[in-house]
Amino acid sequence: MTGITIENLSTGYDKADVLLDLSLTVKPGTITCLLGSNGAGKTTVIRSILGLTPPRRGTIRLGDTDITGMATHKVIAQGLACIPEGRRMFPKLTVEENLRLGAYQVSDEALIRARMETVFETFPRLAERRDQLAGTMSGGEQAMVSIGRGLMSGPKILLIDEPSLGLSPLYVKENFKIIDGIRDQGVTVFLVEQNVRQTLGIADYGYVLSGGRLIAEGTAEALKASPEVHAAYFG
Amino acid sequence: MGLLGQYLANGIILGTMYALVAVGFTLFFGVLDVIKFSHGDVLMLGAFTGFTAFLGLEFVGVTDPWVQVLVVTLVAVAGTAFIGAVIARYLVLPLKAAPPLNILLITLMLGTAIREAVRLFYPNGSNPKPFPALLPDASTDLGNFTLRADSVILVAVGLAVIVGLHLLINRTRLGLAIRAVAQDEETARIMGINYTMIVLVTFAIGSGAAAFAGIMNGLYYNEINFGMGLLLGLIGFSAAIVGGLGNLYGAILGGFLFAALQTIGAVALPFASAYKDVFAFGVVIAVMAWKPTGLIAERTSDRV
Amino acid sequence: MVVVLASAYAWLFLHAESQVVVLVLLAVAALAAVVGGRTGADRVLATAMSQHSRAMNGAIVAGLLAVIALFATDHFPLLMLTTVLLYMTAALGLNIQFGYAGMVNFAGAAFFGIGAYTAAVMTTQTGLPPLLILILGGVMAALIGFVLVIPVVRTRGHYAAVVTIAFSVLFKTFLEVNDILGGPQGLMVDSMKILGWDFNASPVLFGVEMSFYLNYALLGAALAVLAFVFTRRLERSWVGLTLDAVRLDDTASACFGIGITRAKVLAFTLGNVMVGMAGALYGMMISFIAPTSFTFSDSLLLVAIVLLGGMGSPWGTALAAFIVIVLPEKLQIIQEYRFLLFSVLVIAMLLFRPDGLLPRTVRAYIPGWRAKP
Amino acid sequence: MTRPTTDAVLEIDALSKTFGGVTALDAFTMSVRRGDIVGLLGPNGSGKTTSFNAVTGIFPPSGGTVRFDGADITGLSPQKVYAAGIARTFQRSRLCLPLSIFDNIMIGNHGRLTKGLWFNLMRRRAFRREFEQGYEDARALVRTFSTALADRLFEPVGALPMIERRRIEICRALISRPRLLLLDEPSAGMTHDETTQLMDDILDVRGRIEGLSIIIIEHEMGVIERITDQCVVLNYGRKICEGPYAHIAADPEVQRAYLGAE
Amino acid sequence: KDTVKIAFIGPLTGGVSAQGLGGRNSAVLAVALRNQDEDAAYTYDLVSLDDECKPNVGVQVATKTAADRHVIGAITHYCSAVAMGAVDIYHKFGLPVIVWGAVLPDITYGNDYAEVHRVNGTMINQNEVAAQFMLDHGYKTWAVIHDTTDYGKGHNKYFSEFLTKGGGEILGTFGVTADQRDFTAELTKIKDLDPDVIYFGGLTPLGVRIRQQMDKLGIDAQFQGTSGIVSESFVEGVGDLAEGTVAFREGAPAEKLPGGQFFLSEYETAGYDEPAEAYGPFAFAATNLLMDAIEAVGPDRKAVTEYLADIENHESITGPISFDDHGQNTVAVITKYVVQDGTWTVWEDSAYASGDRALARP
Ligand SMILES: Nc1ncnc2c1ncn2[C@@H]1O[C@H](COP(=O)(O)OP(=O)(O)OP(=O)(O)O)[C@@H](O)[C@H]1O
Ligand SMILES: Nc1ncnc2c1ncn2[C@@H]1O[C@H](COP(=O)(O)OP(=O)(O)OP(=O)(O)O)[C@@H](O)[C@H]1O
Ligand SMILES: CC(C)C[C@H](N)C(=O)O
Ligand SMILES: [Mg+2]
Ligand SMILES: [Mg+2]
Repeated sequence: MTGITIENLSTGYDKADVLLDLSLTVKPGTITCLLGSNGAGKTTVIRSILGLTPPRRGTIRLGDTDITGMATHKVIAQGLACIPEGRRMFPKLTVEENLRLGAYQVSDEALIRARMETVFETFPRLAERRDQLAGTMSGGEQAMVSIGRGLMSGPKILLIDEPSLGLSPLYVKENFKIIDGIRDQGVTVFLVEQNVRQTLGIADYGYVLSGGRLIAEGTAEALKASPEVHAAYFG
Repeated sequence: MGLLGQYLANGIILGTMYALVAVGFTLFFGVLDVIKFSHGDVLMLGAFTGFTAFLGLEFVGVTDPWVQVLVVTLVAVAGTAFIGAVIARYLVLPLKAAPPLNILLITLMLGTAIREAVRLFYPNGSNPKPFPALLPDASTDLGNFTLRADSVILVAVGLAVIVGLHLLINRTRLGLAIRAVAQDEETARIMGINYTMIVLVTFAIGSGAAAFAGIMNGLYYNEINFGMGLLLGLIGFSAAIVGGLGNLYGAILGGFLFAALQTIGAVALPFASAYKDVFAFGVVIAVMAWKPTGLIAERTSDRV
Repeated sequence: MVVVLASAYAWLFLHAESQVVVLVLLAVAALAAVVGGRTGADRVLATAMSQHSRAMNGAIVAGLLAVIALFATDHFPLLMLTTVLLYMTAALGLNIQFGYAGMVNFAGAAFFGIGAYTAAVMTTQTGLPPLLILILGGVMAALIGFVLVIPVVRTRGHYAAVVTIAFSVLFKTFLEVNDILGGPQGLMVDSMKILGWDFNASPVLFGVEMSFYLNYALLGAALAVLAFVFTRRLERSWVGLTLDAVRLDDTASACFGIGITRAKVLAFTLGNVMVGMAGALYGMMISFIAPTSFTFSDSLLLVAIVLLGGMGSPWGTALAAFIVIVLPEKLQIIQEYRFLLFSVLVIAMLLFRPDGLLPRTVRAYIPGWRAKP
Repeated sequence: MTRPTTDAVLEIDALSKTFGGVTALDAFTMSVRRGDIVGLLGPNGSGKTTSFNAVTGIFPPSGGTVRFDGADITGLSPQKVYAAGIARTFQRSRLCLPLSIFDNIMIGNHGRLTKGLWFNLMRRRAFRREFEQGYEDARALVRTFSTALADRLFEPVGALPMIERRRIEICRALISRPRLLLLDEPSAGMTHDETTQLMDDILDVRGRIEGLSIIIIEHEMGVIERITDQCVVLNYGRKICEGPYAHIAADPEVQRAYLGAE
Repeated sequence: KDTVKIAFIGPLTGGVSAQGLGGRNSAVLAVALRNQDEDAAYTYDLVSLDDECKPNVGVQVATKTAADRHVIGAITHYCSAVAMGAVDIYHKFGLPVIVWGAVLPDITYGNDYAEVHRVNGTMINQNEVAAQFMLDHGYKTWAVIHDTTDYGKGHNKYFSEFLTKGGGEILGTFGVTADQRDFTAELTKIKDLDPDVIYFGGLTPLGVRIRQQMDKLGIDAQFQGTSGIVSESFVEGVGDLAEGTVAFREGAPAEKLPGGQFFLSEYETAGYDEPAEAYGPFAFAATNLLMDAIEAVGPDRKAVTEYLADIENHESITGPISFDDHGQNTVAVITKYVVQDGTWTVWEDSAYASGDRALARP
């Protein structure tokens, strides 16, 4: 089991600074969530871990491995997977091909098939539509593909960015059940969500980001009780 | 009958030639989503590389034609593939963030540069070169119909390469990665795909395919010159589009359609044969009016 | 200040003969571009241009006229300058199609040629006033363009590209094999005449015999300025907005009542008219035309101008037209190597400025307009 | 039957749509009363977006009719549907990213702009007046949603965060003062606070546009409960329930298929 | 010594650049040789310009040259369409020019410009001889393939005229584009027509391909070309199949004239990258003629023009030059060539003329 350690991370796009001297840890085998309003920089944290938005300062480690500035495919090779913000389908590929790409670094065909079956069990809708082009799926169906795809590689660490966006209430619940379940299988989860109530319901630990800085952290219980969080999210 | 057979045979080999060029275009549309205007010139470069390899073989005294064909093809395909990868690395990747149409301009200029460089720096490069006939030229005569062994071999190998490329793109992990990179670079990376490598490999494959087409062309026409890629590129491009960009079969269909149009235009139309290109391209315009996304339309993937 | 410098530069460049001078001037331009890009001077310049647009435009026209006046007796620089102005006009036409409405036209040279051929036929076969013929050149280009309207409007992207590419090849081949329009040998074009004033006769001003290209340079400048103002106003209007919307998202546009077909036909036609008019005047100036001047490669040259300048940016188009037309000519000194060097230079320019030389900025409907607080 | 028989603005009758083998809408019937806010609910892939697309003419329906203000608009082009007074937003944001906020909003105002070439090019004074009018309208509208945004109207949309883009999309749909507004998951990706804010803003605007009806697709039940007058629930392209929120929320089938019973 | 500026214009880039570069080198050679000559009154400075074989570019460079008052005369154009467009400019500016390669009759005969001269013959002369020659050898039926440029179309026109007048029969005419690669459709039809001779009006690259594909389709007709294929690269490109190809070119064969031998060996010594090609000798002759004129009357455009008007039997490596009142060289000798053992051999010297070898289907 591996965790993520971020130390003094600063980064941004072009001339804009987004993250300022951010440090956080995702303990192995836990669900750690990152909360924050729109534009706080949550997605940027995930992009930095993946090496898509290279850090300007600071270090990022997976367990003992320094992955700061490492190429994305090498980061993935460390056993990381990501369910990106906005689903990011390959629109001209079929549902099945999209899922397959989730397991791009897996070469065992039997394993791929087995995992795909598991995804199909969770989301029967995807099984019905395995040959449909992902681009023509409905918004929520695409979210299912994206979640399924993120599970295909059997990751040790999973980064999730707003997975339940556009999902119906039923599937939102389903989704949180899945996340809860994979943590129980020993996967480390770093979760970004707007659905604070349910997120804190399953998370072990959480951070609150605002304007690129951490403004609060603590166990899920503590955060639920925290006045800042309460004010901002439960209205 | 013999005559008709001959036209058919001619058309088939010409169509194969066009299809092979068209396939290269389809490959690049997939990855770059722009017209790669240098494709024809890369083809020419491949043919010249092969020709040079042939001269080298002659020089060291290898004369067995089969060995020669093999070495010439290998050297041309590998050499051109390498050059393609280098071009991708230094000219295309740095521009990935720019509007895709600017890559069109780069490839356009690159094509000119390649063409001019061969013309100027290849020994006596402004004149046509005699590409050796390395394939067996045995032939069967059936009245007016002459079928030559080399034509049959070329068609067979050409189609095999196209089908091979098709399988590569549609049935392999590499092919899946290529298609993924084409659609969404960043997400492809998140899937663990080595983006840079895939772009380079795609360019290498595309350039290699062009080189192969160049060699085929040389073997069949026994003549290559620095300008040979211009029209061939143009026709290959049109064939790819008319056929439909969705899959490689569109390229084949388009290639054969073009060959058929030109043959018909040259021999079967009531007006002078000089109008055959007017005819062929006129039909292309009509086809596009009728089927705006090509004969084999792509499955649409966009929705609202 | 900048305008004065630019005019002076243009004058020097057109004048430069020896290779050393050309190379030095090129280096200066490159340096200016790099320094401009690094220090953000180009942005400042762009904002200044849009804010004091009236004064700037005046200054630029004055600069252009000054350059023309300086060359009043030199035939060749005037010929080059006029060529640049006409190609700029044509490229501005393509820019409407391509930069605004997003319709790639790879048959620019064909429409240019239609204008030129119209001029050839009309000047020699009819007694119509040449100024009218100039306009007819544009009209003809648009009319023949209508042949393509159905496929061009129905197709998109690469599929649309192939339509114009096919037309480009078809046009040239047709002219060549068909002898009515002179076949491959081409046609003579009569000179421009306005009210008995023959453009091909050298005007005498203040006792000095001017180059007869002066006439064309002035008319070319008028046409180019007209085209420029037209493009600018188009961009800064609801029509320009409509074209942008069609280019960027036709489905969403349709949901807000924008007629996609109408917009595309409009852009295609307007663009072709501009290209055709430029072609007609060009034909009259060159006075002899043949199919080989209107090939697919020439179309690509026009597209290259639009792309190099920065799609949708009229100033970029003007600058790129200057570079693409004058540079190869200035490279004559290296003779057979000139196109090799030219293509390498263009690649280099793009690597340094991936968005084109002067990328388009956000639209300002009324130059200098500021919201009341 | 040309006169409206009820006070219904929109009447959808037995609307169907199939994609190849997939039946996305199956004889779907609903109607919207003038001034109502109707929630359109249903599991993922149940045909909600498809019904919007069929109404706005993105594609012709496979069967059924749509009437708007008594006139049959079935299968009309998107342009005609817009002209009739229906505006919409898209589930996946569809703004023109390189263009400014103002430009994007004015695209929505297309119906009210003077489109003649002569006017646009030659009558620059008149154009200027129209432009200034447009600017005032756009600014006033944007200000309802975000005062900060109202001062940045000439910045490119591409530089804005998602939430702002959603607001601009809604402004683009509202600027033409439509009679029916179709909102497809407008609050997706927003925090609870932001969502509440947005809904208040939408209610605010509705108050100012007389007779504006709204259909809203939304998976956030709190929102639905608070702002809708009526709800329609779809499943597999068919209507399974209809009525005020309290009614449908209590329906067992809706609970099973959509809400996920506790 | 004073320096005098003269210009050379030809296609230095693009499809026919091989010819242009050969011409350019030949002109450069002529100037270099003259500058070594102690007796020459002036030092010559040659400006070479590229017309890309495009009329619009041609007009551009013609203006550049003609407007430059220091340029006294020019050796101009290989491509007819370009020459047609540029002659007006030369006339307007009064610049004497000598055409070195374009063969369209109208360049000299289509106008009365005193400034325009041409050392090479027109395609009329060539085709008259060609038609007669072939008819004399007993051929009866032809198929004509020509490219659709002015060159190919012109040749088709004149050859067909002379041939039908002489009693030959043309079974079919095929226009092809200058960059076409595949001719199997046309050739298959020709095979069916079964002519004695295939006449090809066009340039080397096309000629090579057509000859190659004739063989592929098993066509055994005699192959006859025009001046456009009288080049080493044709023979090199076609290889063994070239044997027995006949073609015709204006001008005396350089290798048979004393001056011609000299030219060829000097060209060899100078070590240019590109061969002189078919029209190199004409460029060389034209350059020398221009310099002779300047030597005689001094660096003055008018004087040179007047001097050139009276040229009669002027010695050159392509034979004597005499201009008629259109500036056209009238002593347009036409040389007949046949490929023998991999070289273009003057017909009269060949094994074919002596009867040791025979053309196809005589
Ligand atoms: N590609 C980009 N270029 C420039 N600025 C960007 C880019 N992406 C994000 N930003 C800016 O960076 C800031 C943080 O963005 P980020 O996407 O990390 O926020 P977030 O917390 O994930 O928000 P959300 O809840 O909307 O997903 C925002 O102000 C955004 O405008
Ligand atoms: N172009 C298409 N081709 C094939 N199937 C399609 C197409 N468009 C939509 N569908 C299918 O139609 C069904 C209805 O889709 P729709 O987008 O209307 O769902 P929705 O109710 O909006 O769902 P969500 O809440 O997830 O957005 C889905 O199952 C979808 O996969
Ligand atoms: C065919 C052309 C390129 C050249 C030829 N010498 C002519 O006169 O036109
Ligand atoms: Mg985010
Ligand atoms: Mg939906």
